[in-house]
Amino acid sequence: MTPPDAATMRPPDTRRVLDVSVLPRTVFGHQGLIWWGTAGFMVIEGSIFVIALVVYFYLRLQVTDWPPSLPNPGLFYGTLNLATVLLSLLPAYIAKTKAEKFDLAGVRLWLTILVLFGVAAVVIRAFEYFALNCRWDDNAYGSIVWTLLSMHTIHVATDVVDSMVLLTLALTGPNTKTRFVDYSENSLYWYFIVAWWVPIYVTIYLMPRWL
Amino acid sequence: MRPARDYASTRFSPLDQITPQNVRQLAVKSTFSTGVLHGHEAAPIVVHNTMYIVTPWPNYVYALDLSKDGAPVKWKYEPKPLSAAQGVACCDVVNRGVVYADGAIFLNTLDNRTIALDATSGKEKWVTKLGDVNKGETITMAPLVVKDKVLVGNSGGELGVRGWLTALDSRTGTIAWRAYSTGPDKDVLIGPRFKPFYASDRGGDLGIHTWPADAWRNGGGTVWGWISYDPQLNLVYYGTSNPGPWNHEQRPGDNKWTAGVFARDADTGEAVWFYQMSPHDLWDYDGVNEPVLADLAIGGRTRKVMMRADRNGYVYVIDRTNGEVLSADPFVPITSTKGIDLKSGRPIENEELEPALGKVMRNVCPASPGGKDWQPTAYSTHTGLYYIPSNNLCMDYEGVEANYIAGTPFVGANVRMYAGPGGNRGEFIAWDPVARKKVWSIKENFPVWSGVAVTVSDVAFYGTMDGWFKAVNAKTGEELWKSKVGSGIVGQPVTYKGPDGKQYVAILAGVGGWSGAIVAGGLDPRDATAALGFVNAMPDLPQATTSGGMLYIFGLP
Amino acid sequence: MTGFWRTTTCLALMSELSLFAAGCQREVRPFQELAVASARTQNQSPFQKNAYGTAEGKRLFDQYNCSGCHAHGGGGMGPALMDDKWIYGSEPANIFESIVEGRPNGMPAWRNKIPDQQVWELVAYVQSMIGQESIDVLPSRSDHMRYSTPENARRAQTPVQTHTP
Amino acid sequence: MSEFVHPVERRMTISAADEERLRTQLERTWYVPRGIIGWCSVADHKTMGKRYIVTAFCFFTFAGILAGLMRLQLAVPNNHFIGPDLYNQIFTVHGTMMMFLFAVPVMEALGVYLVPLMVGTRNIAFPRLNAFSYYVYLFGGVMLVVTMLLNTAPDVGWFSYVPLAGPDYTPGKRADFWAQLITFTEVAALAVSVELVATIFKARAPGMSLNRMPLFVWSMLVTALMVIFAMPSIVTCSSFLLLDRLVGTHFYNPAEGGDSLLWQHLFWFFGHPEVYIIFVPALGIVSSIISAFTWRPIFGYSAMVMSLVATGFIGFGLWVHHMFATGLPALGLEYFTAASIVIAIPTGIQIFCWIASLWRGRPRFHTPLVFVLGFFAIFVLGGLSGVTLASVPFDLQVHDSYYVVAHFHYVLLGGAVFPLIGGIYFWFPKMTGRLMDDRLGKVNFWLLFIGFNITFFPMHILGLEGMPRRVYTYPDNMGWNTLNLVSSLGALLLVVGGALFVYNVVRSYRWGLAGSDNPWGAETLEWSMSSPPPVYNFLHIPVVEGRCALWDRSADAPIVTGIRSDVREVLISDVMDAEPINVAEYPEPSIWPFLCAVVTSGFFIGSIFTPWALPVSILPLAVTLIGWFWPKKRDRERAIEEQDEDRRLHDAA
Amino acid sequence: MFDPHGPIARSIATHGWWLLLMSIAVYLVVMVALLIALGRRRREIDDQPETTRRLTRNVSIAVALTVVILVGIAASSVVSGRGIYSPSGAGAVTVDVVGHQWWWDFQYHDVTPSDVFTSPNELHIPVGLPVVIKAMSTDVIHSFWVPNLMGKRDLIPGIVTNTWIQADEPGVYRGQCAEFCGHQHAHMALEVVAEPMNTFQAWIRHQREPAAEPATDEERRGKDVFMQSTCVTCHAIRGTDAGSHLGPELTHVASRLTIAAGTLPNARGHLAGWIANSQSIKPGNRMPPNALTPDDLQAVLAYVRSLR
Repeated sequence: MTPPDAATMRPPDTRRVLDVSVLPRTVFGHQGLIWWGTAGFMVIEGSIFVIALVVYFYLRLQVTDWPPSLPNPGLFYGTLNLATVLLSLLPAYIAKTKAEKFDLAGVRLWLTILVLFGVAAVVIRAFEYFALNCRWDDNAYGSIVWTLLSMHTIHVATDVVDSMVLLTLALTGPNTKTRFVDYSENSLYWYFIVAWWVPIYVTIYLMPRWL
Repeated sequence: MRPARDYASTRFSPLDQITPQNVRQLAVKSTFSTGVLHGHEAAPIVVHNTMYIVTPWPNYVYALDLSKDGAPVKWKYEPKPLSAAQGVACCDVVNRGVVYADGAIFLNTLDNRTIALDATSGKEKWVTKLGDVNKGETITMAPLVVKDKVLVGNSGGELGVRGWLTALDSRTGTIAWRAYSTGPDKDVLIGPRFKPFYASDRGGDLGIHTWPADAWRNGGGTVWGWISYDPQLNLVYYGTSNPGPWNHEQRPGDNKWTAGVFARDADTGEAVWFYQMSPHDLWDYDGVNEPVLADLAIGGRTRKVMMRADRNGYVYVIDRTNGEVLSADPFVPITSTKGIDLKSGRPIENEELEPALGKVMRNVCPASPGGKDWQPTAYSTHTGLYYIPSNNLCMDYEGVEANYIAGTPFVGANVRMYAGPGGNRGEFIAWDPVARKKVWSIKENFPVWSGVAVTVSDVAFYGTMDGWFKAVNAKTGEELWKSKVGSGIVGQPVTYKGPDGKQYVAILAGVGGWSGAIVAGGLDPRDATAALGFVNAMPDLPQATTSGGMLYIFGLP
Repeated sequence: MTGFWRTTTCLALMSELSLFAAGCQREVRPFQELAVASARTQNQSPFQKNAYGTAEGKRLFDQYNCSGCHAHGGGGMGPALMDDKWIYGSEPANIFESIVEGRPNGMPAWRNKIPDQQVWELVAYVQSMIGQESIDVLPSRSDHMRYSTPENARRAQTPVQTHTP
Repeated sequence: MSEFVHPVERRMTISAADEERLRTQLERTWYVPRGIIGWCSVADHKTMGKRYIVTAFCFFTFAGILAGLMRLQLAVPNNHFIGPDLYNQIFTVHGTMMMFLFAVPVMEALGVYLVPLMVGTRNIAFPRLNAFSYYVYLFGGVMLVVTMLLNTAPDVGWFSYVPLAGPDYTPGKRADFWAQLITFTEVAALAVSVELVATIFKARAPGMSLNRMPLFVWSMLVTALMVIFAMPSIVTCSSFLLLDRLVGTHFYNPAEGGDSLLWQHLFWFFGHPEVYIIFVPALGIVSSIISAFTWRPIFGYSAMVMSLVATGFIGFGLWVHHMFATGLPALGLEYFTAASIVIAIPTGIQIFCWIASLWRGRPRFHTPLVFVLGFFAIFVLGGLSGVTLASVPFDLQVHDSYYVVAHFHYVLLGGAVFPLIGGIYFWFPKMTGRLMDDRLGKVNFWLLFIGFNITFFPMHILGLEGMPRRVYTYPDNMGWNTLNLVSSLGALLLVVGGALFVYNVVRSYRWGLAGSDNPWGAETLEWSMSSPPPVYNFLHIPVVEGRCALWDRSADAPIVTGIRSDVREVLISDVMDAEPINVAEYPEPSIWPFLCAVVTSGFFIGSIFTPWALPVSILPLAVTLIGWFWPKKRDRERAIEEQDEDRRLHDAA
Repeated sequence: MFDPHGPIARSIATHGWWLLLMSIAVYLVVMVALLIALGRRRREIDDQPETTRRLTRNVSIAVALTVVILVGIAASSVVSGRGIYSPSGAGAVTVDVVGHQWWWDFQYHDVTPSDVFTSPNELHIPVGLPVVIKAMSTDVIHSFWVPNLMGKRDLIPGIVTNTWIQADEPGVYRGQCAEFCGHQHAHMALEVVAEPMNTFQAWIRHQREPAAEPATDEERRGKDVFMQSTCVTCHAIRGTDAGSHLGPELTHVASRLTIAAGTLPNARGHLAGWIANSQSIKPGNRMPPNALTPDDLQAVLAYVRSLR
């Protein structure tokens, strides 16, 4: 083989082309680019959650009492929140299907319901902090449960605000087709947040009772 | 005569006018303000129709004439102790009482003087200086006069003081002998008569060898509690306080002769036996609690015993002739030890909790003030019950490096205390020493930091830190009567027959002491380690009471 | 429009950079430069705005057994230091005098036992106990048992002198 | 795949006029804004990539000067030139800056610049995020420089071990600046990694299936994935440190149930992959250069790819070899010895494959290749000393000694910086359109190579003789004087070499020989357009027909049409086979990412001082983020277009 | 590593030399291969399938060899590691090695608590017998390292670990902190004095004794100055009222080889400079400057120098 020569690379007048004008401009799910961005950040945040949970169990091994000289966290609000976010999967799912059908009215309705669920989750979360029965600076146990809870709260709150902004957009427009991808991905991110609440809930509320 | 009424320290009064039936009629007969704000832990004593009370620093002594209406002051004595002494008194500037003997009142001042006063005039008879404030020494205990000797011990186990018990000639004040609690045998007055019951207490110069080199010089073992005397055996019994510093890693070994009880010959001071409740004490479980002497039927025969509700949470019944432990049973929740091995006499340590430098050990029960601190118990021969004013406190404890600088605290621990299981911080317990079990008890919100008095008519008196003075049925524990006084009670109730032949009950109110430090010292509860951690357990005390010393005399109408 | 954005941008950047300006003095570690003689006469701890000196003060507070009596500010044998009641005054000179000369109710005199520059470090720390320092100088928690809210998280209080010596 | 619409393959005539029209329109569409506002709004990967690279080299220079100061201090024993306080700040900032502000960012920067060109797309995915990440990185770096100038720089080592870095032993805000710098750089690096992964997976030109991807792209993919999995660990541990220091949490306080070894685990769980994050892109550079200068594809493509991926995986399994001396159980340590040794196998495979490539081709000794050869000489030595360090007993002796200093400078300077400089020489003509001076380049190489070895080789011996790291001075009678002096003199050569490199860059930038589109005759797609590349990268998105995109291109290679040129449309393809599956639209340049970065930086710096920084900055942060994503005029037009389209379709039906 | 004087160091050195030789050999082979690849005479690009096959074979062989060598290294590492983790015999004595910023404390265990003593910055060990070390720290992480005798062991606050040390020949071996520990990490050295058993025991007996009483007037005055000045708030001298352990114990300070954790030889002049202003010698260390009058300084020096 000889080294390539620039001259041979000149395009001929009539060329083979791959016409992509027929390809869709709006796609949902992992075929689209947005999904990969969302997924990328979900992986990063998921890694942080995993590490925080690992830290929880690592710290558990350092001491004999768990929680150390503190009562167990109260179950009520955490469980209530678990129920709330699990229920909220339903509006999230419907909003997602509606978005993928470009059903603006449906998106508006179910996004509103999702936002309401989200706000409820944030409000309940405020009570959860009191139910922890400790401060973040009491000891390492307090530090890690506050961190876990706060990390998740930040995610919930961010996504609630995010949903509110999207809801505003859905109400005011312009609603391009790509915007519906945003509505759809928003639900995906909400799944992610809900999914993480399960292990975090188990860790914060049940582990002290089991370990 | 003596704060503890008798040489056996039973605080058991033969007066019987106040009965469970009429106790409800008790009413204040007289009051008297001492003008001092700190913790009033002293017992008023009544001799020849005169009541003598001693206040905390500045250690005023008042003689009140009970024969006159309103009990006016007969004389007042101001010893003017050094101001600096306040700075080295570990747990409030208390004084636990004066003692009367042979026409004299014997007083210990915070700045280490023992003073003999003429009981009628209040004139000084002699003054002997026994210790040095600059080294951290103070005296808070009530002296005891045995025959012609005044027995005095020092305080300051938290300041690296070397503990001692000193006998003074009651007429001249000259030092007859001094028995140290640490160091070589000749300092401890250990001689050929010394026959401890357990093997670990036998050997030469254990007061040196069970310490790291030189550590015995500032190893604590002070004698700031109560002394009992058995005239038949001619032995005095007293406990020695915690070894210093609290941080145990700085003092490997058994740390003889701290946190234990000595039996000594009353005349020569020679040690006869010793038993160590907390060898290598990990948690500041002083051994100063009063030995209550009684003759109990145990195992089918009457034994001369000494009962102690110890700081470490066990009620010991010890054969007082030889120091053998007959039984030791927990009277409060205990996690720090797993029981007492009666064979070796040693507690079985909970190794999981052994404090390590820079690690917080959690849920150590009882906390440093112990199941019962200095507050004296009472024993009623009538009911056969042993009345224990107890604390229900646990703590988190972290050993830190302690630094010995003479005259400054030598502790080496960060402690924060909190209520033990159940949430009540105190309990008034009636204990059957023969059956070795709790008979009844009254849960109190605050630690029961006052002493107890019990009468032959089965009324027991005690006070609470939120200012209630209570009378309970000594048999059943039924609360019979209570009266709110001006300040939290950390003193010792006494009952006496007045010049009018009626029975009276007197108590000094005035919150303070270690437990009341948050009020007496104006401490800040935001710091969990304030007052060696006690403040953390008592953040609500300032809402419950304020400081101020006041004498209350109650009587039947 | 452009001008507006430019101004906004510059202001934002400058405000960020200005945060650093405070940094110059508070991080200096004066191991030995301190003029001991002049320090005695002044009414300002030379470590007042210095994080290192304040932290050294905190360390010394434990090591010289100050914490034995005053605990970690809550008091014990000695009065509380983290409250707003300051018996002998809260001026640096007052605190310096309390430490060096002692006070009659039991505070020992540390003259000759603690060198002046360390006393000044202690003064800086004692002041920081009630938040009398800027936030970037106040110490945080120690690697020990948690005893209180760390100094840098306490609300600043104005001390009141409760007793005229 | 059947459910998807497939692109239509056909022939069509494209006249020169068509091309010219297309060119004009693309230029207008993919414009790079000008002016100060424009400067802060750029979203083009090439502009941002160049800024990234230049910024990273600025930090490299700064950290290099600090290194020079350290060598000056260590030249003679008992030196009083720099006191311990300043020295500790210097070595901390040197290490931190080299690791976090130079090595990782410069590699990612190269990726930002090259990956879209190599995979045949018009811009990096999420271009605004890319701009945001650059500014966050820039502000973080500036912060560290400023702390150094204000005597507030971190002084606890680039590893910031607690409890030394904890609240009790480092008063003030020095360690907080370190912890927050980590947050800055991690936010930037993570964002870039997501962009790179998305670009590599979804924006490849048709035909560039995974098994045809250039090795450089593979190495960037592995790097980006490693960043995504490793960096969360250090984000967590540095945030915990900040929380410990700021609000009194107890993560690292053994008294209250925390643990100081927790820090080491978390730090090294990141810290070891970090080394590979720096080193793996260099492998890609080496492969690119070797293939270009031998005119042969790299020998053993599959083996190379497998090795890269294996390195990425194994890199996560050996963090404990930094902790052999902590007294962890022996059995665990031996596992980590084994894992650490295993990683030498993929590296070995790559070395052997390169040698085989060189064997097979006829190397042309231009500066880039010379640097790569220098890389061999240095890196193999560094790798071997790395294998020795994996052995527990040997490590116990040389751990934290100058042997380790020598080792990682051999690996990082030799393994990453030499290829990087070679890479700069290699791609400089592409970036600027001018060639760098080859003769100066070789002088440059020899200065650096000799200087490097004189500086760092003696450190091996110093370490074996027992000289510990991170000491600001050493006693006179230890027998370390000569070697230290030699090392310091070598550092002088390195400084001269570095200066010469800068000089060569500046000179060539202004006066260098104009280079052709593909001066080296290399194979990858970035060489197919003009130098420097046009703003839209490719006039036509090419269709790739083989592993070597340019060499394997047939005379009648198809090109892609049907992408709109009036908006920023890019082709999105399938992960495995790079089959085109849809078309996405990239956003216009915007000032919001910059403003958002300003606010974010304000929050990060503010939270060093007070937790109230969080509530205070939430509102501006929300404003900038909403501004970032708020619909623009273009969206309204687009909505109308789409409605028209739907109506037309509806009417047609 | 070049000069091992103990079983651990020797085992490491043997292992290390083996590793180094192996590395050098591998390095040479790779470099030679590289040079041949570069300098090989060839007319043009060698693209024969047969060349490719040969190269594939050679690369495979090289990889296989690499694996073999690595397995060898791993095995050798495990084998020589075994000897390092557990001592070769019962420990002659157990010593707590406690790290402080920036000095060492060596506390010698004994069944009789009163025979426990500390020897700051100077570890004496009997020749030929293993000494058990319990490693701990009171502040930050330090690392105990005596290059001629053993590898490193980190001293980590909150964790106590065990290791051992042994010297085969009498001598003084220098050790140094190997984990960055703050300002004076550079000046945190120690001396290990290995001596025959009888000398060692004599040393122990001597260390257990309390401090010598001052003999001359000047020494007596020095003691008074010491007890009334700053010194007493940080240093302990057994047998006197000085009982603080913030700084190194001084009971037998004059018998030590160095002062300030191996920073300076223990000579009167150095000591004087150190007491007057240690910050100029070891900036950032914990000892404050002492403004003693010249007379007082001389007296304190005389006293401290008498504490043999």
